[in-house]
Amino acid sequence: MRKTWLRDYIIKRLFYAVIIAWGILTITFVLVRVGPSSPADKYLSNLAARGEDPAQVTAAIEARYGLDKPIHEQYFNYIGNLVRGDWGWSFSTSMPVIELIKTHWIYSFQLILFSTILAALAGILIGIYSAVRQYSKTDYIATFFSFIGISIPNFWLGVMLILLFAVQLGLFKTYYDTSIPLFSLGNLKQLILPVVTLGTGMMAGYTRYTRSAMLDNLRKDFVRTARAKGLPETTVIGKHVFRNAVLPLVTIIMFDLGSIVFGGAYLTEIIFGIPGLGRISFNAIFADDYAVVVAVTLISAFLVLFINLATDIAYAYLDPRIRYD
Amino acid sequence: MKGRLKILLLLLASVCLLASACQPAKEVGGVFISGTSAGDAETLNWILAADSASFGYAGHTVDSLVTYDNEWRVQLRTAARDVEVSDDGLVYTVTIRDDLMWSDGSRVTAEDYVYTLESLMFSDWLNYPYKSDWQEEVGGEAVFVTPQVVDETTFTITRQTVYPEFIYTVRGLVPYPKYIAVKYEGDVEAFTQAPEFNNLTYTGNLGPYKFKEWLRNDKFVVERNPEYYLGKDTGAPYFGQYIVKLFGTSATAHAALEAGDITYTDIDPDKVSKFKKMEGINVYTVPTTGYLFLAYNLRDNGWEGLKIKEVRQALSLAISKGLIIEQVLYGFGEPAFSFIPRVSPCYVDEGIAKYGVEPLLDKEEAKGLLINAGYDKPLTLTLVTNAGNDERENIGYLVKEELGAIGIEVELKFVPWATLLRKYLMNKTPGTDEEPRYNNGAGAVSEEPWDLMVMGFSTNPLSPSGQDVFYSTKGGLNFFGYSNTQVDELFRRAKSEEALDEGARKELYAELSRVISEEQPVDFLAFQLANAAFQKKVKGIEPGINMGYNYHLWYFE
Amino acid sequence: MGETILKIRNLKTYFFTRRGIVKAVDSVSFDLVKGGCLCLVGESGCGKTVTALSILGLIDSPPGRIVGGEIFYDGTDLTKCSAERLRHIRGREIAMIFQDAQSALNPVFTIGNQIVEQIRLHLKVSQRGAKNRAISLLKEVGIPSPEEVASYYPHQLSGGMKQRAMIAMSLSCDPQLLIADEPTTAVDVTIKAQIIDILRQLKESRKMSIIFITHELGIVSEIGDRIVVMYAGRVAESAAVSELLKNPKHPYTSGLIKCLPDITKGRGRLKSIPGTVPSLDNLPGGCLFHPRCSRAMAICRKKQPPPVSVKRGHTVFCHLY
Amino acid sequence: MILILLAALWLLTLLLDIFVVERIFDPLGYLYIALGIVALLYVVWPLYTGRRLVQYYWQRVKRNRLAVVGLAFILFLILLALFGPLFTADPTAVNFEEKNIPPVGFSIEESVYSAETGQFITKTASGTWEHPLGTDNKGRDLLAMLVSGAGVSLQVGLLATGIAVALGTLIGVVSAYLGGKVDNILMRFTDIMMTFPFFLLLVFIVFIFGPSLAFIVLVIGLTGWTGVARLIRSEALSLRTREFILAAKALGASDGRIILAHLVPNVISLIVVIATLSIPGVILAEAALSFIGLGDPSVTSWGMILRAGQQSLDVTWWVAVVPGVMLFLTVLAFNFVGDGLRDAFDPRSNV
Repeated sequence: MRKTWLRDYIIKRLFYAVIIAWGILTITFVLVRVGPSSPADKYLSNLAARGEDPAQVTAAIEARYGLDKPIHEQYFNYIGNLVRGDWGWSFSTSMPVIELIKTHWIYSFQLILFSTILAALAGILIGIYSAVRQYSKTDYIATFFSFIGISIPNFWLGVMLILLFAVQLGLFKTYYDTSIPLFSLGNLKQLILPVVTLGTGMMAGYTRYTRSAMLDNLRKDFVRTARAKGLPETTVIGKHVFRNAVLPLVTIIMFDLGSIVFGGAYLTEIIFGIPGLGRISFNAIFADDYAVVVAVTLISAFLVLFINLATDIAYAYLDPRIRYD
Repeated sequence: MKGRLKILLLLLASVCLLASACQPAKEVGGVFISGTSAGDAETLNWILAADSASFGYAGHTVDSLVTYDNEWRVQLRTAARDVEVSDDGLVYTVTIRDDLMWSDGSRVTAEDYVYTLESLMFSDWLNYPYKSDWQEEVGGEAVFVTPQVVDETTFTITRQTVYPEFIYTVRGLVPYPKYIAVKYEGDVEAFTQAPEFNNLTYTGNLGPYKFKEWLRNDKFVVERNPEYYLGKDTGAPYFGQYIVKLFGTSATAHAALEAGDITYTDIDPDKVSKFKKMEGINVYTVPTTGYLFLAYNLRDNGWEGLKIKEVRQALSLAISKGLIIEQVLYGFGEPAFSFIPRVSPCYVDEGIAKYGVEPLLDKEEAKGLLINAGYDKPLTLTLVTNAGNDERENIGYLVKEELGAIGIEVELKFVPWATLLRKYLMNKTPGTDEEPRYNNGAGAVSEEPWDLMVMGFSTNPLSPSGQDVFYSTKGGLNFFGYSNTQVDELFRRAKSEEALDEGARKELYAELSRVISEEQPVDFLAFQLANAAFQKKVKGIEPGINMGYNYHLWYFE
Repeated sequence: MGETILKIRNLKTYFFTRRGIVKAVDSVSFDLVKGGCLCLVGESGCGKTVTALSILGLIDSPPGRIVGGEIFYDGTDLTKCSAERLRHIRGREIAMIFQDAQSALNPVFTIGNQIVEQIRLHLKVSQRGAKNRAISLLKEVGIPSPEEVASYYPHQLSGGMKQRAMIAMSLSCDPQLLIADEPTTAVDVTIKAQIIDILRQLKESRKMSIIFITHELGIVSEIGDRIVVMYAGRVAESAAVSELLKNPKHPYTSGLIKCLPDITKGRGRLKSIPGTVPSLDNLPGGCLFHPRCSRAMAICRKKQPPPVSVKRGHTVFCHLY
Repeated sequence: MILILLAALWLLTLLLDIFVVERIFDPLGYLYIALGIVALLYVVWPLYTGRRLVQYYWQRVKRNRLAVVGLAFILFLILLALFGPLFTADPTAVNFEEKNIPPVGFSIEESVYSAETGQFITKTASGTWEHPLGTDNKGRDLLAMLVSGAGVSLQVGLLATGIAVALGTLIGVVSAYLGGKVDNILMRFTDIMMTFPFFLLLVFIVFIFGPSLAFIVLVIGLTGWTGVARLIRSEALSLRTREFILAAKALGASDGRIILAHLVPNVISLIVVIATLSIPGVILAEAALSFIGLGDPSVTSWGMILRAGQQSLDVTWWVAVVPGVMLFLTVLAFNFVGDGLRDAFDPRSNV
């Protein structure tokens, strides 16, 4: 069917995206600027050792960070540069922010990718099964474990996994080893614990949502029709019911990608020492390296925006009834 | 048949013996991984760096003029001869080696050094953080010293005032390549982002290692530099690669060492016994320049009693340094009585008032002193330190106990580092709108009131006079507001011509530490000992305060 | 009279719920001759639909289950035969049209898809062939520009169109027996008439047997030839349409007929049967209708009425006869 | 019943705050009072008026065994937080003589190296009933720390959720009721808030402005309302056209009155469910902050203990395990209860 309205919709959303981006930029900038801390703070002990006068050093550092200029000037330079696609220079790591992100995104990505895929696969399958077998023993077990899954604090889970499998049993390293090539079994192996850490919660969530979505649709009339057509049960469930249940699922999975992942992946990276965007931004925050903080915030925000948009578009194709204007 | 085999084996054995008899085989190769849970460096463009990690990273690829062994004996590096100081102590003549090369094959000349000083460090555009190292006060204003090229391999640095310890600054000098730097001269942004400097592509044969890779917040990798000027005869360095690996927590670093994933890391005091017991791991306990002290707030928003020397002495009398060392540092510390460590060439023992160890550890006497000073009623003091630093927090708890025993209630406050700096260290004169600094003069007070503060800094054993930032009236880091004319005077003299003579200088420092240890501006608690744990296979290590000085000669057996 | 295609013998379909057993269908029996059209009539909730679903074995269990009786289709007892066999009969030989096409069609597939799916499931046809067949079916049920409609989603069609599509789908494998479960309740009067026409034509053209389920006697005469009146899960009376409409025996039946608005009599006020259908989980003893029955006797309270054959092919379950 | 419990929860923790933590007159105290008034207006009073309905819901909730168990645990937790401190040691009392004691029933071998003699003294530490859950590397009693942590978590959970829910409800109801431009603007704003990476923002703000419990609570509350607003809005939209609202309008009630007196009370059941279900997230957020070292140093929270535990995982494993278990159970309990409530209020949902 024709979806010309969809194009207008996308344009509208992109327009919003710009506004939102500006909002985020400004908020982040203000936060950085009103904050009392100075990039020179962390040098104090070093200065003391050298018997330096902190006032001079602080001045020098802040001058290089451009903090000596008036605040509005800083703000406009900063916006201007971003508009020109210049993400700025990261002082705490001495490389262009964009380069920094280019080198580190993959570490976050692989983690998120594997976790999401595995969580989605397992969660959906279990969910379907326990929905079809509602009130059966398996259903109760699945439900209970999904409860545990969503309730277990993932950072604690990570620590426990390290304690058990790395410290006690010594099956894994206690840290992520970047000298292992990305595309190798070794890397897959060392991703196991992080992926479990990040994936458990998501999987549990997906299980619950799939189950409920399936249950909602299993009771619908068209299921009876499908059966009356003589379709085998697998087709009835797998095609007719699931195809309808997928709609809410898409939203939830996408939403997870946007939000939960950025909390969870963040902690997971810190716990396992994975040099992904989470760890980078974490260190950047503590180093007052606002260029990086802003970039990461923006990226994740845009990711969320993009994902929402993608969801809406996917929806428009998955559910012929939907229509935005 | 069997017999032949025996003989063969015998032969082999003897060969081996012979081999081992003549000097140990140092074949090149292997990867040395040094694990740390400290933060990452900020830049390889070290001239812009203010943090020590950055100098550490760059230091693998470029040598300074000289370095020191564990007994502070000068070890020549890029310098051909030790820096010569004219008798009047004003002219420093530096002679560099003639076999130093930049990566493009061009010679490293005196010109490069002078350029580095004049056009980079001294320039207004670059914002070199440590300018003041190269400044002297003439007629009330800070002016730069004057470097001068003499010939290809010689240059001089001329001062107008005498400062004996200036030589240590000179000896630490590291050059920037003029032929590259000129491209960026005057443009700080371009200079900051210059690829040559940020990837250390210019270092030629100046360091034992060449830059390979730096994965931020994860690892810094350098590989063997076959041209290394010190390696011509020895074949040094012997490691194929040297990697600095960063860990989130020291616990993970420890685990990595235990698993054999890394070659070296520093061990937390409480874990030392565990590692000492391990096969295949050597733990060297070495002195450091780091010292912990308990600062007394002598400013107007601290307990007024602290302004009285006897009261300070009383407190120091009551706090056992032995206890702190044993409980907090697990025995890995030495009691401190001034900012000059035992390992410093300037250290003198006699005449120092050793508060906090027998016999100057006496709670009764402490009480007596307090009463004499007129403080007999119970009082409460606030002790503050930065949260998340276990050592300092623990010391806080112990101080609370110790002072409790002499009837002083201590309230502990642990605050984040930034908060500590802003609200407790920095101070300004009330009512004025001056910029808060660490020392805004006598009238200034910190935003939040405090009485005691546990702090840790490190001192420079070669030029202790640098510590005047803390203890002289105008010292830029004198946040606790200590002021004593005698101390100021001693610091001044330690920096003046009368200190040109080693002996005289040492005597001045002896005097200084006597006064300080008796004055107790702060309660010096302990100098920390570090525990460096290596895999046993690493050879050639000389444990000591500067154990890394010959690390290019270390090798795997 | 041709041979019977469907023979139901005291079918019992119960639902086992938390509150107790619900006898949705209780010992129902009737026959359907090939090419005939049998109407199941009764107020809503009297077990018509459940009977239909029982035939196709679509009672969702738990809680429902066929506890007794036989359903002979072409001699095979559907209650006994394997789920697999039953699956092949569904849609292929016995097709069903559901009450509310709106919800009975899967909202996320196009009409075409849903028809093609069924065709390809049961017949060896190419995608292409199936498509054409679907389109011709849509044309057959009187849908204008079927090619387009085939690519439409249910929500894009009007109620009547949906119902036609529904019918087209059920016909797709030209079944022997078509069960139409109140196909006309969800649509308005004009459409209703059209749909009845379509069904009647199909019946003629395809020699198809139909079970037509409805709660309004009105349309029965237009399509049915036999009629079975159900009340609270039981058969009350069964006879040929003309016969039954002429002289209903069961008080309930006559009640229903009285309820019919008689156009000839101008505007007379609508009559209705006093009382309501008893809820299936606590049925009265004896004759289920006696609480509402104007001519109820003592016996009605005690004893279930046996089938009484008042005339050839006219059976009534009532103590009056 | 449930609602009464929530109110009781508030009151009890308030008491805890005043008498045990003695922090009534810091920001947290004021937050309590403010939320308390709101709770009285919209929780306790409706409860009182609608006793019979509550009874009915309570019957339904009781059917869900997990919910009851969860409820029991939460009660236990509150009592623990309230009266635990009276029986346990001072969680900040350091005793280096008794560091690294394992929980009862466990014992670890520790060999201590003395720098002077260069000798190892091997000693085995085993759990004592003096420290049922053992001690950390400062010799602090883990049980005591756990108890005070319970208090912190409950406070944060209730207060932050309270703020978020109150704010979300207001925004949701207002934008639903007024509709049009207001609705549009509010919802766009919600969008912006939603696109922010919540945790990153949290870390960022807390780092910049320094971690104090009250501040953390505020930040979580002020950033966490978006989801609530959305849900409440959609609910309120369906209410907007109901008769009683129209009647109220007809009687010339002001918008404010209609919103506060008619709309809000009618979404209360939804609010309660949302509140219960968002408490775990809030508790976890605070714990996570403390875990990465941005917790309020002046209070002992579970996240902080966990952090300490992680630092010395190889020796004092229990320090990492115990608080995590508590955290986990708490979250689980709230999820159970929330789920039970949801089913009770809305039989249709199967999540």
